[in-house]
Amino acid sequence: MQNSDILILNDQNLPPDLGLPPAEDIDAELLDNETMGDRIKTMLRKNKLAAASFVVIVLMCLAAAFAPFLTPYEPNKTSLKDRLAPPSREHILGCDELGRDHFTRLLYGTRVSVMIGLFPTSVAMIIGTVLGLFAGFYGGKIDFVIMRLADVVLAFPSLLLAMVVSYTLKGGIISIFLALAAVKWARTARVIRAQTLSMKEKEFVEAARSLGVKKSTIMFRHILPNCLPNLIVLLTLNIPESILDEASLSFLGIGAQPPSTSWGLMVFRCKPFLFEYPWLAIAPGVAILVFVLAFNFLGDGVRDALDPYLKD
Amino acid sequence: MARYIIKRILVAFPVLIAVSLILFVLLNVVPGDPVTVMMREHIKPELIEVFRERMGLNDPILVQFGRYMVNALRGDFGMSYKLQRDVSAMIREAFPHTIKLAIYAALVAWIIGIPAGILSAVKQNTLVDRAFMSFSLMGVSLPVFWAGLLMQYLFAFKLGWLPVTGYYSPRYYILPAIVLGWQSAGTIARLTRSNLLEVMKNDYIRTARAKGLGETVVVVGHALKNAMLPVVTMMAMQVAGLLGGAVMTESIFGIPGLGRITVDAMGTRDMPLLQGSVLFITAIIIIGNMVADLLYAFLDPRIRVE
Amino acid sequence: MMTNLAAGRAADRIMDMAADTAAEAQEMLAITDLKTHFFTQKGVVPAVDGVSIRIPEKQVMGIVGESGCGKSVTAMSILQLVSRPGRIVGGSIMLDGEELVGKSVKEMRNIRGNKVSVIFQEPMTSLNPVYTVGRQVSEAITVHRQVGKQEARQQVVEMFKAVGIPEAERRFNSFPHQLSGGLRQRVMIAMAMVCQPKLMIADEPTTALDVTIEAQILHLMRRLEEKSNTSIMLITHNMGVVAEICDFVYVMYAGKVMEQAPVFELFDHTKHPYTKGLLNSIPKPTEEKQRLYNIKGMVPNLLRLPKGCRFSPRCEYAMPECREREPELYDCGKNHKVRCFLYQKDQGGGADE
Amino acid sequence: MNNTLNHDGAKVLAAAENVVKEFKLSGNIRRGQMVVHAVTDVSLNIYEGETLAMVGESGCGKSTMGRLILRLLEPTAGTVRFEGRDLAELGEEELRHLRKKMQIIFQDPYASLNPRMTVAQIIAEPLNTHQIYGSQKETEARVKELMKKVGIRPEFTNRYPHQFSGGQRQRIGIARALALNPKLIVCDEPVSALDVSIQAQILNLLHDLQKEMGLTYLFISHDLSVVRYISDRICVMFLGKICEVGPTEEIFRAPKHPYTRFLLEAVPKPNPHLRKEQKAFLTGEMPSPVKPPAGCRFHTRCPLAVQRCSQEVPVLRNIEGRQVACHLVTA
Repeated sequence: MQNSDILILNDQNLPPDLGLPPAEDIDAELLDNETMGDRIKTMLRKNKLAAASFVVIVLMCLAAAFAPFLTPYEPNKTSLKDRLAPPSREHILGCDELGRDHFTRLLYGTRVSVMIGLFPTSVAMIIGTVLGLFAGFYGGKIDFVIMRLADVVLAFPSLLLAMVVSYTLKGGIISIFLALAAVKWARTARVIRAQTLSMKEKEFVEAARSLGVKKSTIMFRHILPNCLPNLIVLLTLNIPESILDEASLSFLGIGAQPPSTSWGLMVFRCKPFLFEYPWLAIAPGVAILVFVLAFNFLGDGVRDALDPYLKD
Repeated sequence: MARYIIKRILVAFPVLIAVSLILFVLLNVVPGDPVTVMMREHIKPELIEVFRERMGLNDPILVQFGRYMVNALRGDFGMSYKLQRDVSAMIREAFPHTIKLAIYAALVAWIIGIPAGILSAVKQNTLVDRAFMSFSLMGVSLPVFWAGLLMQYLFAFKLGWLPVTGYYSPRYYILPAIVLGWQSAGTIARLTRSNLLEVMKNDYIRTARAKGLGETVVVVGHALKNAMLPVVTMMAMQVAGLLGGAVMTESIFGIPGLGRITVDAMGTRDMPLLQGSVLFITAIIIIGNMVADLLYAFLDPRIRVE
Repeated sequence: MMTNLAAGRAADRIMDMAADTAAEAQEMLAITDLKTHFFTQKGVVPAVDGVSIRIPEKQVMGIVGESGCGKSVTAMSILQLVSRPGRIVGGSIMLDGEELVGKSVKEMRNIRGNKVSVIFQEPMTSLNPVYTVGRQVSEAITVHRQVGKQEARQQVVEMFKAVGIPEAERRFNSFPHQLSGGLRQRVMIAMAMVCQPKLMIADEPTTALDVTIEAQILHLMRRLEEKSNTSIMLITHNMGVVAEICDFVYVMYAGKVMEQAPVFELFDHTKHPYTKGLLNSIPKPTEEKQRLYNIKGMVPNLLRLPKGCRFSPRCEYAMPECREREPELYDCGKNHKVRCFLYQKDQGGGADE
Repeated sequence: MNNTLNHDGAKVLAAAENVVKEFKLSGNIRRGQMVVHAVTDVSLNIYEGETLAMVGESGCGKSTMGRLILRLLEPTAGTVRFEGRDLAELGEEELRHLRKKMQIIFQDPYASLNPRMTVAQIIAEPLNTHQIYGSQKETEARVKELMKKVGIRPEFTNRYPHQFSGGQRQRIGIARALALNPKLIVCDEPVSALDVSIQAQILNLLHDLQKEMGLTYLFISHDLSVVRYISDRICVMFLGKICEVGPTEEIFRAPKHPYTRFLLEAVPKPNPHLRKEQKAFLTGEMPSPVKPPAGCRFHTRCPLAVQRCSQEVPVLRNIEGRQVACHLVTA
């Protein structure tokens, strides 16, 4: 079991075995005692792109929250005289086909994307985590049923399934919520199941069993906390995907319904004016791209930072 | 190996049936009576019941499903409510357009994605790496529909290099293939890169170097094959996945493929058409995934040679 | 991979020394004052800190030490396969009169697997799972020799027979996962020996194997060494393995050689407190059951080496002097050298460095 | 094997009677199910206060045996008794209760401690699970006492496992096992992942603890020199079966089973004078536990094998104060 020292030293984080002076005087500063949070902080300090992305996300979330204070207009107030007005000092992004201020609608659209990014994703991940834990921990029939169900869900192209679910529920934001939650739990369940299976074989779980610790305690106190890095990684994948999916569904007309604002819906509504008034369709697209890209850049950084934890 | 194949095919079947059932149930609980949709308002209320009975809509849903599946296996997906045409004939017409688009897109994805991934891994943490990876991330983050519109505006409308919409010659497929392929290229590049980097950490890479092999031989000869195993699977799966992605692209570029049919059917609430096309796409994806798995098994001696 | 700059700088300094070392050219390998450091974020880790090792022709030379003592890094330095952030910062490695430090990547490639080969601890992970073992071994030939496929194959099968792989012809087409651990290690040895290298480095070759298989492999290595002109550098933490097949032993601790002697001399007249401690920690069959001797404390952090002798904090003989300055390797005669002030007075032919 | 006392008059603490453990290999649909015969018909007594060592090469079933004794695994057939009670007859709650008396120490000091729990939480877990103390204060005091006992500074209660070295982690694992004052501790290769100098520290600790607390050890190891140091009796296993059981010194002095003899011979001794030019060593590899050889499982590698060995399974017989399973050994 002796590690060859070349592999140890290759890592920036010297393992404690190599890095410890005699027990009498352990020197805390030399130990590899970085927590997950520390690692992410270090990553943000070093990775400029991820840091910038983080700032963008925070700003956009703030913009969503304080939208009414950032614009003098109402998102749904139509004004025929401003119909398709080009960008000007009053309307920095111009007005749409009903004379509504485009920038205002963009701001309010942020709310939809932020909500879509957070809620259905979280719901799906909580469901997926619990199912994955049970499937991995108990195995047997429970595992079989849950995993075949996940197989079935994963067999659909997620957008197509979301389309069908959303269609069945007659569109609207709520139906997107449900559609995305119905689609996204499966991947989480799979990842958490795999992690649970590997954790179950770990000696510390066996130790807990030998101590007579209850199964539920083992599951939630020993295994679940060790799935945390995986969950964070899944989150960084799921959020941008959900935002994109919502935009796509709305663009197809089966997501957000007018008059509510959604970036995807805005692109859809402005499509007919693409060649004469290109900024109308381009602006919401840029918003989607920036938001999703920011999440992906940040997610990449976070994944790198958590890499050693994922390999445990 | 033969047994592995049989097993894998046997596993695919229940999934296919379950997928069909879920679709069927989802689409059949939609509020709104199909008879009304079909006949619009020109129907006396008392006749609705008669039609419902005749169409078997009053049977238990499982019976309806069974009947549907038996017919579907015979190639009969029923009649489109709106267009009064045979759904299977419509699918037959649309499918070539979609598969063409998917193959073009896959080519774009592979030709860009794989070399980009390899180069990024070899030049890890250099400018090249960062450029390729940002480009890949763009592909993954780009809303397909918006990218399509943007390209139409730029290359078709402003520059006039390529046609805006249509499906008459390969030229018409360039923009849609790029739009659709970019996303997959991003995924493939990222997967190739991370796999290759992971494989390069293995002991047998150290062995290969200790043998005196050159770095190119080490990467191409020893690392790449191991790294590409999952990528090949992913590629095979993506051909199928691109069919799903075609839904968006087709409706923007006016290609009358499966995706277009699906979106149109959704808009007109044309149930048999929607059901048929979605089921068809999903079936192809399941088969595609199965092929991907078999491909993996074939390439990996650990599975191939028991 | 290898940073040429540092190696170049090192090479310049070595040129001066080269004149001295050339005199002892009958040695297969002569490492002089090798320094390989790792430049980590937390500081410079002197994994190998001025190590001098000599291996005469046709000998099994053992390097023993606990994890983190620098034994594997020394080996990898010879091949110049030290992974980032490590690099050779000084010293000389002469292989059969040829300086390796400062060699270009291309020149090194010609040496690896050809003049110096290596086998690793884990035969499972050290073989590429997607190629047959035959192909992997013949690759070692074709890269260094101008031979055809058929001839390479023949040589590999010969080699397989020589290392005791049953049904050598059939095994040529086996994948690694089809072989047992012992057979895989034989394949690794075949790969290492197929070009008849001058030096074979065996890095913990039996640690991952069962005892009965270990005995087979050690026996095989001993036999190969007798039959061929290859010297073997055996890296291990197991004193038993050392006693079993080595001719000469270097004991390393925290990046430095603490004691070096012919194997009988080392075991019969153990001198350094660390070596004594190591040997005494092994439960002895002869003793009645009593407390085992143990070295207190742990291997020091290489980022913060203690002042003076790096073993002094754990040494029960430590004198004030030991905590002040670092002892040299003192020659005690009979080819026995010890880095410990206790033997300063015994010194025969003068200090080594 | 129904004698409950050994010759010194010690009581049987734990016993295995004709225990069989098979693992089904899933994912293979070739004719019938593939079964790994990990342990086949093993009977064994562990006496109070002794250290019984289980030795053998990888895949011989020694670790499985340890887990069967603790009922971390359920035997496919046979009975495991602890203090005379059949573990199979106990309900889940009763078994949980009984776990206070039997503990385990693991090989890998990195995998055996939950990386997301502090030392205090790890050592307190058994105490909290069985609600040993009414107050948090008492538990804390006990945790500190245990830490001192195994040689970890009690100030380190809030540190995480990765802040300790391998040897120290092993001490923490020992402290956790000691928390409930168990009678039996299964030590599963407790020192094989450690450096020699650290190994000696841990072995001494285990030795001292046994004396102080009257512990019984089932010591699983492949390292014969360690085994010789720590154990009173040795049980040698080969491919799921016992070859030989007997007092340590006698087995080392005169091994009776051919496998034991070769195993002892194969160990590299830290003394170059014992080097033999023509050493007799076993040829061949360990047979597969999926298709173990018929008759004596060792016969394919045994140079002394006669025809009978490939046909008839040798039973474990009492010969001169030990038990040997070999047709060729006679009293």
